[in-house]
Amino acid sequence: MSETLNRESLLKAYRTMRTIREFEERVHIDFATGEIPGFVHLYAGEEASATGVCMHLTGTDYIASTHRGHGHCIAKGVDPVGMMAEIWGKATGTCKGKGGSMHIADLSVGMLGANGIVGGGGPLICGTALAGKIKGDKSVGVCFFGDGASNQGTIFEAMNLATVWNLPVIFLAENNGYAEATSSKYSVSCDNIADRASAFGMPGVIVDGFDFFAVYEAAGEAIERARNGGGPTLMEVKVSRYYGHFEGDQQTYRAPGEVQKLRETKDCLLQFRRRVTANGEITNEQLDAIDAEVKALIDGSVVKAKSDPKPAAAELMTDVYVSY
Amino acid sequence: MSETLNRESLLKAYRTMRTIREFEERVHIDFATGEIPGFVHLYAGEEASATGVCMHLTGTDYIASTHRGHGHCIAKGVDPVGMMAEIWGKATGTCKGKGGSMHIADLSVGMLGANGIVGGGGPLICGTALAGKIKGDKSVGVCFFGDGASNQGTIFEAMNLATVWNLPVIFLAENNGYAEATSSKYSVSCDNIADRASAFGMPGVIVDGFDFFAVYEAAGEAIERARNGGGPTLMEVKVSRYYGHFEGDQQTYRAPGEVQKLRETKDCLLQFRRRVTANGEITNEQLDAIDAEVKALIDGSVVKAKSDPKPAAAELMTDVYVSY
Amino acid sequence: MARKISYQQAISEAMDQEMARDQTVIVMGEDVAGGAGTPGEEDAWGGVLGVTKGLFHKYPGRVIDTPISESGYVGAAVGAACNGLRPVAELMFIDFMGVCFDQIFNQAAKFRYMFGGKAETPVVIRAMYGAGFAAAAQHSQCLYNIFTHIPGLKVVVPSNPYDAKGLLIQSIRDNDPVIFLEHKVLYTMEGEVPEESYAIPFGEANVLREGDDVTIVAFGRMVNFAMEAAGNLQKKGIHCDVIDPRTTSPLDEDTILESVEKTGRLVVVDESHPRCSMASDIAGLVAQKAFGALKAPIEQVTAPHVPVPFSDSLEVLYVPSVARIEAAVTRVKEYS
Amino acid sequence: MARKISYQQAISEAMDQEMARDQTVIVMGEDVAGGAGTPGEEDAWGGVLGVTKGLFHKYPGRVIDTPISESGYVGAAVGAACNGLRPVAELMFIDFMGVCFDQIFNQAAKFRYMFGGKAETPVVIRAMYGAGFAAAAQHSQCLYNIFTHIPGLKVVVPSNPYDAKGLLIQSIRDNDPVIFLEHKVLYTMEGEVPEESYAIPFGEANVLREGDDVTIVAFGRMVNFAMEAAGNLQKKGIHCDVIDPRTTSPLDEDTILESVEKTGRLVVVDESHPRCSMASDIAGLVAQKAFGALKAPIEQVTAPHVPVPFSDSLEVLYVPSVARIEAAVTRVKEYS
Ligand SMILES: Cc1ncc(C[n+]2csc(CCOP(=O)(O)OP(=O)(O)O)c2C)c(N)n1
Ligand SMILES: Cc1ncc(C[n+]2csc(CCOP(=O)(O)OP(=O)(O)O)c2C)c(N)n1
Ligand SMILES: [Mg+2]
Ligand SMILES: [Mg+2]
Repeated sequence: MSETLNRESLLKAYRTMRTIREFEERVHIDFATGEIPGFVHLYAGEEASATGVCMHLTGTDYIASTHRGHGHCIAKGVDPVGMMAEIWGKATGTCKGKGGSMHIADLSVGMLGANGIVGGGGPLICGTALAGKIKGDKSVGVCFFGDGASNQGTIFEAMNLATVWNLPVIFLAENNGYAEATSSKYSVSCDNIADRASAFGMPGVIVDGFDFFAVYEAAGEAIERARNGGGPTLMEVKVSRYYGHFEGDQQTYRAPGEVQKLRETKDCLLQFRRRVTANGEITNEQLDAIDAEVKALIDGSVVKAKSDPKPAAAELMTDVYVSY
Repeated sequence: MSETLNRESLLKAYRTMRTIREFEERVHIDFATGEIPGFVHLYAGEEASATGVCMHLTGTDYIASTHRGHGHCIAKGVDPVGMMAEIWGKATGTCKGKGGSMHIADLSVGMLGANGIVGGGGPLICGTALAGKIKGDKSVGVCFFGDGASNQGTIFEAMNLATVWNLPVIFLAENNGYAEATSSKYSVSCDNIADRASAFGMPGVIVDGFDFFAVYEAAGEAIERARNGGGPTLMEVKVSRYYGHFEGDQQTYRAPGEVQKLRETKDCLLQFRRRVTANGEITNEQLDAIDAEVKALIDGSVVKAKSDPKPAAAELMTDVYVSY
Repeated sequence: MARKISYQQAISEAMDQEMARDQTVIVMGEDVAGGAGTPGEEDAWGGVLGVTKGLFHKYPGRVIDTPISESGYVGAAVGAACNGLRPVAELMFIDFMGVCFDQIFNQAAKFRYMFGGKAETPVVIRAMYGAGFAAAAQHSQCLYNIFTHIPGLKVVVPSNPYDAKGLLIQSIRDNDPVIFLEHKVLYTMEGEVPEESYAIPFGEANVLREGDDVTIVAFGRMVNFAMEAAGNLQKKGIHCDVIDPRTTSPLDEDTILESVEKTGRLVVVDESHPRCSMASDIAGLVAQKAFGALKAPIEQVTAPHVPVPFSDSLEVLYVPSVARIEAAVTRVKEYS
Repeated sequence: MARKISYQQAISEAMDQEMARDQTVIVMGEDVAGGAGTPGEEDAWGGVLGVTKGLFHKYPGRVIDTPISESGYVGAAVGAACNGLRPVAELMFIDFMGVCFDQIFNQAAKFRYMFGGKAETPVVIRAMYGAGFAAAAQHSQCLYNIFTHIPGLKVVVPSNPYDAKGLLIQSIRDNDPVIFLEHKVLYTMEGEVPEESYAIPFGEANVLREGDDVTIVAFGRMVNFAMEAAGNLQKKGIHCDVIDPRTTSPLDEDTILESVEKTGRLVVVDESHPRCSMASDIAGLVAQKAFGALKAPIEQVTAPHVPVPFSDSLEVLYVPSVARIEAAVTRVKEYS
């Protein structure tokens, strides 16, 4: 499938994944110092999912995200510098410091918001897709949600609705094995989330979420079908998170060494690097250069976030309605 | 399958179905005079479903019902005389006239209530079943719901929960083809509601709802499995209603003659009569006698309902809490 | 302005005119057309009480039936509003808000604030409310206080056909999420309604009657009860201001406060349960901001703290009556 | 009674003691044990903040993890309560009520009335509420006013460890549905709590401090702010009654009214948004029933009509402060 990805796209994909990783690893470190307020849920480990999907999307396409939304945001084109400031609660943040990690949104790039409510995005993305359909703009919508969210009524209702209305929507289940401390083996009553697709009259696909190319290919197919009026798809990405449910989680419910092993054997960045350098398409040096650039970008975003001002008192009473 | 039903049971089944039919036909007539207040949804046509299922249930088993609940109530053993008074808004009603048609309940016989909220019963029945399981009383729960309700998040969540907790619950989808004026062909995104069973790790069964024996047999199997710890089942009963969505509905969305044809060819009471009289198990006279008794019972219930008193003013402020 | 139409027709007309005026207005809900899935029978219902009848064929593709998935389609309306449409989603009975409240109060209402002012969500959610149909506890509630509590929502409770039309037009044009509540008993109420399109601004109370003795603030159907009571009281020499705030959020505080400054006496009439209600909201407002003018206790005339009963013998006692309003007004007038 | 434990420990202990005392008490919710589906790792969490830690192994089969299906399991708790259990369902954050409100307000709350008195539904729904954790708009709301509005529900908002234990025990023993709300900022608050089991009756306010000048009624965390304000005001010669109603439904009206009869001045402190709030509820009550005693406007000190902001620079302005309470008390004291 990498045939269809030219070098530029490959470099872009790598840069996106690396940016997400660097962003999350950095938030992980800074959170530990106690300087970052609120709840933070890191996406590290799952980069290939957001990236492989969003590479297919344009500015008029929408995504709906979750509490674990940083990766989706970056992949959809939200500025990481603004995001970092947002997470630090600064006036310069994507949402002026009013939303925080769980509510980063940027409608100007089709990012409909992280969401503090598990399953909240399913209905919303049906709406953006319906609007696109009515406007005839050929846009699609992608609803990212977790294995835990797959049991929320809103997600089921949205899947049914998407088929009934024949909407261009991808239900992108990121099955990272856990919802908080609960295994998806416990909470999901069938073997795979994708097995639920037939209950909603749509195709279901299962993809290895550590493999950017697998995600890219499957998502491409589903998105193209949706764009051409072929209706919704349920796509399950099997993946894992490298950190706890939220920062502070001791992860006693995971086998010791589970993550370490994943990092060594399944890391999406390593796999990507191995593959694209193996056939000579891209050199290690090119990727290293991206690593360095990304590191500088994220370092800079933190320096800026730290020194940026917090929202001024007057901001408390603005942005409630269009009029105030 | 009628082998397993002795004559007494057959007569009981017929009496139940006939009682439901007579009750509903009578409410239909009386509603037209304007004397019955509120919204009324009739179950006529679907009698074999409630009856075939509830014949297997004991007093400690619970059912959760819907806005179209009269049939379920009668089949589960709620007194039709009290029900009629309730529908007429009288103090002698099952719920003292405080609930009305959409809220008839009698927990003493395991009837957890009709429900004005579509899909409301799914979660509730998981709860009674969980309680039974914890108490170890071998009871089961049946959630009746419609094709329209099959798209409500509560029903999906309940199905998943029932499998996760391995609950003794039957999800009994009464697919009568319509939710209000909307065809189930439009609202349900897969061919059959029962096709959704696999999405929730449970068996799915489709049954002809005009055939008492088919319902009885399939329900028996599912209920026995549930009682023995085998978990939930989704059972879809294909059926039809003889009247409008609610009394007053002009049914412009149905083909002319649709109901008349059903009455002539598919009526559950006629089919039952033909079958049990054909092999001589039961005589037409015996059934006629039941018809007459039932008619007298329902006539009497209406006479009583008409003359019974309405709730006294003081009743407004009682039954809110245990203390007042 | 001699044409008389019903409250229900006024609501229909508002949607019709806005759909004609603005391509981005769509209507969705359960059986807003009806007959979906039965070829040839589309628009069989036009809403459970026929309010949207006729729009389906007039505005192809813009009147959309939904499965019984309120979270799904109300959320979809919210999402569509974020992407350039002006959806009018019908929830049928406001009592059903319990299966989709999250999409309203955590999503639609909060987007603009959470996203730092970068979202506009021009969605309207229409629903019937109120007692009087013997529809019992799950189909008769008011609940506007719950929506009024939530920052980011606007809440509209028209009391007559004229207001229903003008306020619904404003709701559709408004760029914030609006909860538009229609009292089911008022559907048959007739009144003069201009044929042309007009919008009534939010947050502007209607003073239906003026009098120096007592201020009555009432909502929805209760406005009509208050007017009747005021008429009767007039004959007894008690003269009332009758104020219909029309929108509970935003609230026209000034009109209420000015009236109480004049009368010194206030009765609030609210069909809902009493606790944390609009009645208490208005009472609290006045007790804080017009205290100096108050000459008598503020009386709240509300339904009791019980679910809505089915039987009409109880339901009629449940709903605040003209007699109870008169008694309350008389008490505050005679207080000294 | 010298033992000091935290609010969080008091809540744990109440559940532990009631589970030991009564076999029918069960606990359910997302990760109330944690580790489900991972053999050997059960009870990995014991609730998102560890409140139910340890109960899983102590009461086998009675601490039940759930999928993320709040309608499903909250409704199941309600159903189980109808069939002889006393479930304590944890909703984690009260903000999630939007995905399961129907099961609470249309089902649990109304069964008894709709069924003519023939149902008992002894279910407890526990949830964290309130701002102060920079948890932003969807994880910081109060919302107790919404539950207080609904007939059939009881609503509990403990302000300290002692009350948390005694009120939770009462909640579990109570035969009506109870919404038990825990302020997340109070979890670490320490206080004296008896080891033995005790129940605090509902509808009995706690008068934490007495003074003749001004009545302060406050809820949850605001009780502590009110006490601090009253302490500061005392030094300035202003003496306050500080009343913690402890349950918003039922409400101890008498204690509040008696206090205002004495002081003639009232400040209500409520962390929630202002409209149709507990602040307005109490203000409305007093403006009707103790009007004759009132010497000054009733001041409501509440959060503003905006969603809860994320950044601590705004959140700290959002939450009513001790300084704002002092200012309000001073204003009503100086009013004449
Ligand atoms: C409606 C709702 N219920 C519960 C929560 C609390 N919660 C936040 S994240 C989470 C787990 C989500 O698991 P999953 O969907 O698998 O996503 P993941 O965290 O694994 O990315 C839970 C239970 C919530 N935010 N909203
Ligand atoms: C949550 C909710 N949404 C909508 C309604 C209005 N409503 C009542 S019955 C009904 C149709 C139900 O259809 P179905 O489940 O097929 O049952 P049937 O009427 O065919 O027996 C609708 C939409 C409701 N009562 N509750
Ligand atoms: Mg997960
Ligand atoms: Mg149906």
